[in-house]
Amino acid sequence: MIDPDLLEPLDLLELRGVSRDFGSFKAVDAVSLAVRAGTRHAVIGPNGAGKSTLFSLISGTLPATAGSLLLDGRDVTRLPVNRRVGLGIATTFQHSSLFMRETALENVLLAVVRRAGSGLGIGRPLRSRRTALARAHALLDQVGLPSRHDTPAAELSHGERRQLEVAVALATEPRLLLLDEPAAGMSPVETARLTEVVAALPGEVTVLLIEHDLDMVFELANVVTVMHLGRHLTTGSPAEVRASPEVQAAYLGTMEVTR
Amino acid sequence: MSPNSGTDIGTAARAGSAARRVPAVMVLAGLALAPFVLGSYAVGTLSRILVLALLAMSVNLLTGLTGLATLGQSAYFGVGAYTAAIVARKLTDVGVVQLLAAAAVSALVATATGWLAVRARGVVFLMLTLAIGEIVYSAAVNWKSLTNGTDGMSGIPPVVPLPGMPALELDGLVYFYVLAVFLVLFAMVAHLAGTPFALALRGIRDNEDRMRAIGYPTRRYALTVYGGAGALAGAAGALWVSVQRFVSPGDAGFEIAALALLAAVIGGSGRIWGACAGAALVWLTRDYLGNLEVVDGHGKLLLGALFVTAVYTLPRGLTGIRVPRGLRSVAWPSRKRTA
Amino acid sequence: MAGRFRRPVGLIALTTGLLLATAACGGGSLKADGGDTGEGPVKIGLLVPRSGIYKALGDDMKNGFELYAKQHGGRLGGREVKIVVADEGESAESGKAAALKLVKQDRVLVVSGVVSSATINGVKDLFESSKVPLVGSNASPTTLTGTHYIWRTSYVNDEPGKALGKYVAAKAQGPVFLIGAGYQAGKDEIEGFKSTFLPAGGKTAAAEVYTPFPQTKNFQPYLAQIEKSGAKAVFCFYAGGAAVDFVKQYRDFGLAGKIPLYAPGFLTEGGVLKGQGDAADGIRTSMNYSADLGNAANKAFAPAYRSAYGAAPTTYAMASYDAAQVLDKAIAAAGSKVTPQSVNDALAKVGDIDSPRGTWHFNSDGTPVQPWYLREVKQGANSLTSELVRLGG
Amino acid sequence: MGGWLDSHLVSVVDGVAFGLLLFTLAVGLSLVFGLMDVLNLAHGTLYLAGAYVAYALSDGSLWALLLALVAGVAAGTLGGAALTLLTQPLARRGHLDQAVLTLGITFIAADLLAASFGGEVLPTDPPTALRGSADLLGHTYPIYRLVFIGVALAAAALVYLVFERSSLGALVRAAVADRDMVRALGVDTRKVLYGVFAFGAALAALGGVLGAPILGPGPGVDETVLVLSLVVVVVGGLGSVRGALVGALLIGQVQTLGVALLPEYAPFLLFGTMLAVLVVRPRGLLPSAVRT
Repeated sequence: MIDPDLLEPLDLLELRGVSRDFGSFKAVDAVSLAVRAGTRHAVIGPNGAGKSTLFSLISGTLPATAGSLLLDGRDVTRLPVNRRVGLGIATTFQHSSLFMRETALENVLLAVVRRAGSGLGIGRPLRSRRTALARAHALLDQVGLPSRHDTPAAELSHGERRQLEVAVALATEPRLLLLDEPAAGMSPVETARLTEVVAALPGEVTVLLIEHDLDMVFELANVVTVMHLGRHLTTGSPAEVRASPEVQAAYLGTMEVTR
Repeated sequence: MSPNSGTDIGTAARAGSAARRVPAVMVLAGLALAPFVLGSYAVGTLSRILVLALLAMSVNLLTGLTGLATLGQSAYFGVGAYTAAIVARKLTDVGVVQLLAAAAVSALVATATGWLAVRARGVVFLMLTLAIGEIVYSAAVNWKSLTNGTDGMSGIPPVVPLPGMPALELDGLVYFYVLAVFLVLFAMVAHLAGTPFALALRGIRDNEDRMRAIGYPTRRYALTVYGGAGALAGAAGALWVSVQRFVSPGDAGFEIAALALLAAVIGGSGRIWGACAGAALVWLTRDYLGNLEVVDGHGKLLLGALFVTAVYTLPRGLTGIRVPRGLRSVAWPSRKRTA
Repeated sequence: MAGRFRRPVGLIALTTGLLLATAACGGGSLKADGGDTGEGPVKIGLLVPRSGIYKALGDDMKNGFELYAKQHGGRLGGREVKIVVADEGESAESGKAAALKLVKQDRVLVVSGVVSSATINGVKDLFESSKVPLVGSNASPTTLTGTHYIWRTSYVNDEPGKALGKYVAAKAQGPVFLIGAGYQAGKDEIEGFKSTFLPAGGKTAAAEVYTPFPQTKNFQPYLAQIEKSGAKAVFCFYAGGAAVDFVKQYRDFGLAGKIPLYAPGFLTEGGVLKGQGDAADGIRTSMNYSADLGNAANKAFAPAYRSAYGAAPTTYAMASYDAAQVLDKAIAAAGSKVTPQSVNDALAKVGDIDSPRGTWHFNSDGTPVQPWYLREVKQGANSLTSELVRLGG
Repeated sequence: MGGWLDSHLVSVVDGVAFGLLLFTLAVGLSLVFGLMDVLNLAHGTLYLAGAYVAYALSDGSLWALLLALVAGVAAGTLGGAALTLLTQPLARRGHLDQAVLTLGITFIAADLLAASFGGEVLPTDPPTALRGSADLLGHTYPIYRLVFIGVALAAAALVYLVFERSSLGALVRAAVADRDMVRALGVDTRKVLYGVFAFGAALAALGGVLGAPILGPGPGVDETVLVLSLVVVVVGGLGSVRGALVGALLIGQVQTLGVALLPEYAPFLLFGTMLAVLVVRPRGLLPSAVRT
């Protein structure tokens, strides 16, 4: 792996003292964090560390109560979800939220078409929109669903739905892909396949993921952030994080690290 | 590569399409030959069913495709019918002009009133459309200078389909005019069903929040389809006037709206022809079976029995009787449990 | 039809073109109907509501027509008749569908019945263009003129009001409040009333009020308005369920006995009167019939009707009975060639009808020239007071 | 102001009577929808059945009215139970299928009732003791309607107390808000559902028995009642007892005071009001607390 710092020393996303309170409870407490372009950046931490809330703040489904978020140096703190999608932030959700009655292909097409143009799409039928179709087919192949293009999402397995979610997210041509516990509830085989899919993503897509499955984290990530009780504990390479006594104490100490 | 990941979405289905087209061709041929075989009443009934099938299709655009159950489509049907009647009496007997005028006015009224309706979903949407329907009905009753009140407007000249063609007096000839317009509008709806627009509407039906999250302005989509469905209902209203040569407030009333919604639902939202088949079933039951001597006015009993039976025996509507797999991509999907 | 064509526009344009090309060649429904009637029974269509809010009227009309046929051995004009009943329903749309079935499918010789004005307007062109006579026995809007195949044995909608105008102008000791159901028949009745009431020196208490029909069930706000207006009498037009509601509430809110109520006879006609009970006592109405008329024809009709159906005959039953009588004469006069056209021609020459309402004949518009009576409700029955006027000429 | 009130007093009082009648109808419809997501279009038929029961049993005595109340409530409960059984197999299929089913049942019932009771509107006279009119600050007002207001107020208060103040009511409200949560507490939610459906149906039939002298049974009355209750339910807010009460009283006033003040707009008042309310508050005046 090439050190991304050498090629592109830019921060794609920067969090400056971002907080989110629920009443007196600080779910995210003044987190500052930089995500470099092109990295595979994982956020880990025990339950209740504030990882999911942090994701919501980044995607825009929850507003931050303090601090600011910058995408490419531009302040996006006050932008709504759909504007952030337009700027290149895509999310896959912990609770699958696909269009269940539509086929896998149609799920991806919805995002592809929206990305391609801003009209209502009344003119040409889908079947003659060859570029969009080709792209949707290619995305499904890319995430490892080559034989499920015409299967309704409701009939896909849990793991396949997560793969489809990744395809839908990729269809919006994101620069930053947020993966919220992609391996939750998946079998080891499914997890391995999804890991491959994410690992094979092109370098221009920056990946930020929350994951409990540390095998997956340490296989995928080249930067790891540890959160604890809503606060940013440390950020570093997987090796550094594993070696950090602070982290050991707060989190890893209670778990068996297998690598 | 996947077996069907070519550039055309229909690759897999293309092989089967010849076989699938056989029933369509047979139905078309039957419709085309009907006036040569059937008597005047049967053909007139067929004309009316084609018109009401268009109305049911318009309901299905909202209800089946977008998931917005409506009890207000008779309002735009009525607006179209009155527009066509007024054009026919005051301006021209050319059918195409009546159709375009009716569709335009109905689209306009639908967009103006739909602005209120598309803010809501579910039962509230249903009730808003009901309110719009009732208000249009009351307007038809009370705006006497325009509509002639409850007496309705008669004395509408026979329709001339295109300039230069003869006026159509006979039921069989009117039927051909209706069939021609029906097929054109059917083709337009079939085309629409394959566009990204229709896919987006299905997305709204299934998961509107998610649609917003991928960046779709969903209310604009809902309003657009509402206006379009209004135009379709208006065009059906214009045809209704060509067939009936009469229009009264009842044409904009609750009974028509309810029957059209029921036709669309028992037809099943899966295919465009489902609404047409549903309309045929509903109106044949009411007007033909209901007037058989043994039935003697118990048409409503028959309709009720039809609805109850349909709900239990055809969970996916008429179109679910034989669900063709494969080409679901472009046609509307059958109603399915989302688990 | 499949939900999807590969090249829908092309395919359909082609089919459509073919259709239009063949349309000129003629066929089953592509020629005008002959309408000949052969030997055997003649078919007569009875277009009456068999369901919905007008069902009670439809029952009366069906009973009246069938009673006449039964009294004459199932024969009209010497020919055996087969009565084909079709359901008018509640709307012009369902009424027209049923009329189309009678005329075009059953190929009946003639149609009778029709309750609602909207329906008769809707089917007007059908009967005129197919040249099948319609002998209507109820609906009769004022605008229905200049027709050649439409006859009515009832009245014209403004006549009951016209009959009463002069009488009320003389009787009322002050301004009169006018109120009616907000559909065309209601407006016709009130206009008819004004056309004789105002010239006779009558004064109105306020602008006339039309209540939404059929949704008005609670008349309290209107009754309050009447009370406030200082009217000395009320002229109203209601029929069916609305008549029951209006009359009962008129009593319950204390207007009965204080402000006399006048109305076209539909207000207290038939089953409606039973529903009103003693609330209807004292209401004075105008009608072309009263079950207690003493003429010979009614002495034969009313008891027979009562014993057959267990209720006093209404004007609806009587007009329908007369429609059968008119057809009896016309079919007989049509002779050996009984066609819709020959029956229609005979209808024009049918002359005086010896009816339970008294003798009447058709005028040039095809409506009756007949006597109108004043009735008053006493002990739950309409009782004849006097003959008011002869109208229709 | 005094003059205004004097001239419209009867309209206001009558609006209360009408509104309370609507409440007995709407509250069941609202709860059944909120709880079970069942759009019960046969609700008007339950009123009609109750009103026919009152007509058939009435003989002028108070005992007959009491008997009619018992019989009507029994018929309504049975009807509600039957409707629950019929709609349950469709529970997962969405509102439309239930709407088609219950509307089909309405058509069948309307046809059978018309066949047995005829096509006339059959106004039922109140018991002799409650006939006649009373003086209401110088205006004549039917005694029966005054009594009706009293009885309906008592019924409304009872319903309100049960649903808003008792632990049973808390359970039902919790089930409206989150059925799974209540199920997780070990409650058999099906019993709650059946109970509420039967209760709502019984209340509608009760409304029919008591309302027969005001809004008599006849063809088309089921449809009128259904549409009015639906309007009340969406104006008040789905699934809430308080909403149904507020909506019913508002619509009652619109139908009486509103018509008295603006007679020329009478045909548009009902639905105009509904449109106006929903434009300002799309979820109704007082929607049930939790519902996404």
